[in-house]
Amino acid sequence: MPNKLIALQEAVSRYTRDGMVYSSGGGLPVGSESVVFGKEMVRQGRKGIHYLTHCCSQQVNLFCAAGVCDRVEAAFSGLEVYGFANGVRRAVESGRVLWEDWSNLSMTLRFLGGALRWPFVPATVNIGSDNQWRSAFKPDEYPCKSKIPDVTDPFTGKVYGALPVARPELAVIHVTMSDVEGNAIFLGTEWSRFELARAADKVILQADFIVDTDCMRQYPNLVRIPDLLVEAVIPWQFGAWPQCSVGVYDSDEDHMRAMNKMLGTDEGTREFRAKYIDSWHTHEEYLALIGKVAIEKIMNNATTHLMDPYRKWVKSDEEIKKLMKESKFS
Amino acid sequence: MPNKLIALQEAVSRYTRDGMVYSSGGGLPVGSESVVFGKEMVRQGRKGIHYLTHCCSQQVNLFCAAGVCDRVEAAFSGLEVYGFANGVRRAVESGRVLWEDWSNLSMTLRFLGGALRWPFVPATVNIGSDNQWRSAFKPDEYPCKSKIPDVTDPFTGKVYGALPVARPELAVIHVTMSDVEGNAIFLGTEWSRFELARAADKVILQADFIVDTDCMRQYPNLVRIPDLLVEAVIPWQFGAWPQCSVGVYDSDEDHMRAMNKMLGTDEGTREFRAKYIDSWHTHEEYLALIGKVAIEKIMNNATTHLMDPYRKWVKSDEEIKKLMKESKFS
Amino acid sequence: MEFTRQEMMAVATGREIRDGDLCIFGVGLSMLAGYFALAYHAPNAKAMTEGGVYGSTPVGGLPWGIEDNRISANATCFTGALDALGFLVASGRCDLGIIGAAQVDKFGNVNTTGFWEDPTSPHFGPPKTRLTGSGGANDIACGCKRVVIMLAHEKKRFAEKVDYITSPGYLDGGNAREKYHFVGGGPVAIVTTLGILRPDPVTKEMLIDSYFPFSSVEEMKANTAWDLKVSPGVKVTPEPTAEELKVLRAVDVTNVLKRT
Amino acid sequence: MEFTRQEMMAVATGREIRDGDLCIFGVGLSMLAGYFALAYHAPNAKAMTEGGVYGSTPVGGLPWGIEDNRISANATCFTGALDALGFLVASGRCDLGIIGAAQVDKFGNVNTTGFWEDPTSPHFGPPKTRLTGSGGANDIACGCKRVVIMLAHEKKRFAEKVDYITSPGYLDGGNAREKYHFVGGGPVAIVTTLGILRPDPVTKEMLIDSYFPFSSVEEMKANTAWDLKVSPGVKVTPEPTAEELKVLRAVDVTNVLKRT
Repeated sequence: MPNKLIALQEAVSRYTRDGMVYSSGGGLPVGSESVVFGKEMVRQGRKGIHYLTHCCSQQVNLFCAAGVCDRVEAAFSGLEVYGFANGVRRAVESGRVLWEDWSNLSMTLRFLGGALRWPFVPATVNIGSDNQWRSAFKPDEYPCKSKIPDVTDPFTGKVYGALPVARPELAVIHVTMSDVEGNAIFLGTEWSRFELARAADKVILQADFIVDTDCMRQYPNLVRIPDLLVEAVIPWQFGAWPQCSVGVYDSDEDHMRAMNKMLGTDEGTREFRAKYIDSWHTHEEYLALIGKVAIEKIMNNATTHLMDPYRKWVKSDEEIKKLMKESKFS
Repeated sequence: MPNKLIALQEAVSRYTRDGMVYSSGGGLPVGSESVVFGKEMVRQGRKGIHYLTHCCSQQVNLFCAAGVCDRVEAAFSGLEVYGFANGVRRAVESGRVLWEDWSNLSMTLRFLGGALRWPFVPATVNIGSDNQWRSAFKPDEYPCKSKIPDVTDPFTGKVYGALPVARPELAVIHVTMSDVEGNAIFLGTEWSRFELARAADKVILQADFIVDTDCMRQYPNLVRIPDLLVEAVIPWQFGAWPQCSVGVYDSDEDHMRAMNKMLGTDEGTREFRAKYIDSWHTHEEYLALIGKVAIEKIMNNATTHLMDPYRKWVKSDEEIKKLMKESKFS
Repeated sequence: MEFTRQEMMAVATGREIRDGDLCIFGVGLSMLAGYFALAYHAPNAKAMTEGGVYGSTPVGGLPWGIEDNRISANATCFTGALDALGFLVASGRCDLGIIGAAQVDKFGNVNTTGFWEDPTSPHFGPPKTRLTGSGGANDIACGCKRVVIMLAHEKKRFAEKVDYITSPGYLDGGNAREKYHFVGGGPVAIVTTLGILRPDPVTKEMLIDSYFPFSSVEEMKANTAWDLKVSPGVKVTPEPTAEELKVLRAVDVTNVLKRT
Repeated sequence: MEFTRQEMMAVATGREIRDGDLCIFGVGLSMLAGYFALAYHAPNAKAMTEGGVYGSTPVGGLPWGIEDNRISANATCFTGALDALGFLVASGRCDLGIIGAAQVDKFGNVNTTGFWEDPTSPHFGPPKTRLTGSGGANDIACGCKRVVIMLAHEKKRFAEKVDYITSPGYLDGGNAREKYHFVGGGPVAIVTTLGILRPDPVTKEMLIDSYFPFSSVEEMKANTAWDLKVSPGVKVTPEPTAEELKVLRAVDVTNVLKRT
């Protein structure tokens, strides 16, 4: 069975392109998200991305601020208790990014329908509100009849809505653990990662830990993404930083705020890019950037016991380096 | 939080009634299934059950043979490598039971749609075949237009099918482990137990093991049925016998065949009932019925390592007896 | 008894929760209100988040998000959004949802999406101010048996018509929800910084049901852009008891209420 | 080289699997054929079951069911039917499905539901003989890119029209599948106890593509109720090689093929 470990830079250059329909998972504002992958996309200068995401995240915030995406479809544009997402706000209010609004359930259902290759998904939510009647992609159609068109229940004759399915070309999904083949385990909410992994044409994982496949054979019911769905696996501890990874690290309060503040202006965004994207290449440099103090702080959280059963299968940095050399991509 | 442990007999008398829309989980022919619950329903003389099940199982086979159900909706009427289900065959061929045919995916989707309280579920399968055109419940409607009626995709104008959703009044679900509140863990395929637990109005669990809630707090991602969905929990080791429970016991080859053979005639069914249903009351007597040799044989299987991480939380028979006394039902 | 306006709001919201309810909370004040109720008068109520986090209580402070480590440390079950918002909320199983609002109208429709220069324009251009969008609020507003809305009582937030209906209340009033076959019942209360509004049983227009001890019918009307009507049985909201405040403050370990 | 008819059938079916295919097998002979292929010429093919059992191989003998302990002992992932039959099969992701049949017609439509006294009657009464129904076969027939059908070559099983279309082949032939927008391509082969049928590229009528070394075109035609046509390039099916048989017999640890 193939070893699919891949370097971050290689994964971005091989699997992303300008103008693609892209999605990230969890797509959570504070929790699981493939943030470091997004940074590498910025570094490699991707443009014109059509972003399908469950919620805003610091990746979405960054893409909006840095001009990586011009269309977003999502349920939520904030950072929860960390406030409004400044990069998103600027881009949407200026009209630079068209933001199409859905709800958290309708995004999940759209991924579900995409995964099943359904023609549409019945909607009992989002109808009867401006989520149905207003479309940023069709701004002159009001009330909009084509975003969530009517569909008649053939059993009762009642009218409901029909959601369009979502099928991203690529989904980059943050997971707690993966083996080298791409069997992956989440800790914490799945959010819509299970559905997204099946909706996307291609899936890349960004894993905090690489574990031995023996871990999957001991806990097959925990493996929510089987290898057959996965193109490549990027080993990258703290890849969701400054967001959190349940069982491993908490969100980095200071950096969540600092990053969002920087993304509030073009100048700040340039500063962010220089300091937090262009300044490092290796994982060691990335860790140095987060800083020892911050790492200690975010590792000191109340969920770390959730990771305990799996630690014996976790590959060390040295083992990962060796495995990278044996990969199909090397 | 309430302790919901309940005795088998009490669960059947309290939660089942003649003529109800009933479902069981897994609903697998050889794997997970709430077989012992079904036996107690036979003992208590339930009649007129409308059975929604994913597949046939020895419970369905027994219900058909013993005249417990008169309508079944299912995807499969056999026992896989154990052959045709004789009780089902007799009942369906004689017209005593009306058997409405679906497929494994469409039954799952019907539970999914029931769980979401959708009006219908889009069908890209089952259409264009006699699963759509023939209905045992509407035998004179041909080609049947109301079993899986047409629905038009509002985005493309193409015609697909619409599956009716399934919402059983009661689902009795076999699980490997549950705590006293009804947080449950499966080992092995979920089949459609995840969706079924949400589609049913009420859910009762039949658990091979009762474990401490600490087990759930260590493995929350394994808990696929949270307590809030569950009415009551029946502690009953080997409750799926003669079918298998992954991680615990294998199917009982001799008894699978013997049971099916007996259900092939009315006389045999009476014999089965006398010997395997009316002859015991306690769990100890039930174990004696299976027999030491058979228990040893079915416990000797290649999956028992899957249960190892959880053994330290498993409650002993004595602990369960004590917990039963503290239950809300006692 | 000394208490802040935010504390009054949290306690008043918490009182909407009945023992045994299955509840879904957002982050921030609504979560505080919810966990206060569970700790105080509704020990058999159950809380869940939009991400399918069950059986947990916040550990180490008010969570930064509905999915973060602080709400995940002692969970008994993690599933996902399809389960929580689909199987439990959109299905009508969830008894009570608490949602925030940036703007609300007289039929309890909620806007959390944005403000526009001309919200009545048929052209849907970029917003003057972009807010957060629905998150799960639209799903909660459609599906939950009862919905409670929390927001600051200010004139610009209490509009005759909201700029954008993110989460449906009673739409145009009366039976307007029936057209969409929503399984949920709609908003039972708007808890503001000044008092509580509840829908007229027939017209579904939101009426002043009670005002906080430090406020008045007049103050509420003065801070509302429509002609806010008063329920016949209008009364003062009972102030938080010493016991309520004690429990609320214990739940608020990171002192969010003191800071806001 | 000595081999049984069942072994010929299993090897011929196994040869339909290409390296790298994602495959779904039923229990029994189709699973043996499948795991033979994975062990022999398709090491990078992946097998899954309808219940979402991934990464496993049978342990201790041929499984009693697609979900039993023998197929669950060394799995890397367990999900469920929605994932396997929905996300992977109905979606069109799965490359190859192998299904059994009790009866097949000239357009590769499959009956596994039952036999009726008068299958053409508009009244749908109880069957004379009840079979197993679809299981996941209908889903596989609609969704998989390629479908292989296995059944015994007997006249009553090779009917002009099947009593009941459980799993659609090419329906009335030609482009009839297009009406239903099936993502799957339909049956690429019917592997019988006598030989292999494949569809005409245009009419989709199943033609004799090859006959087993111990059989003949004549025997196949004699055991078929319709006027079975012969492909222009008809040939004898290569018999199992010594290596193929060795691997097949190693996979068949419980000697199912010797017993059937």
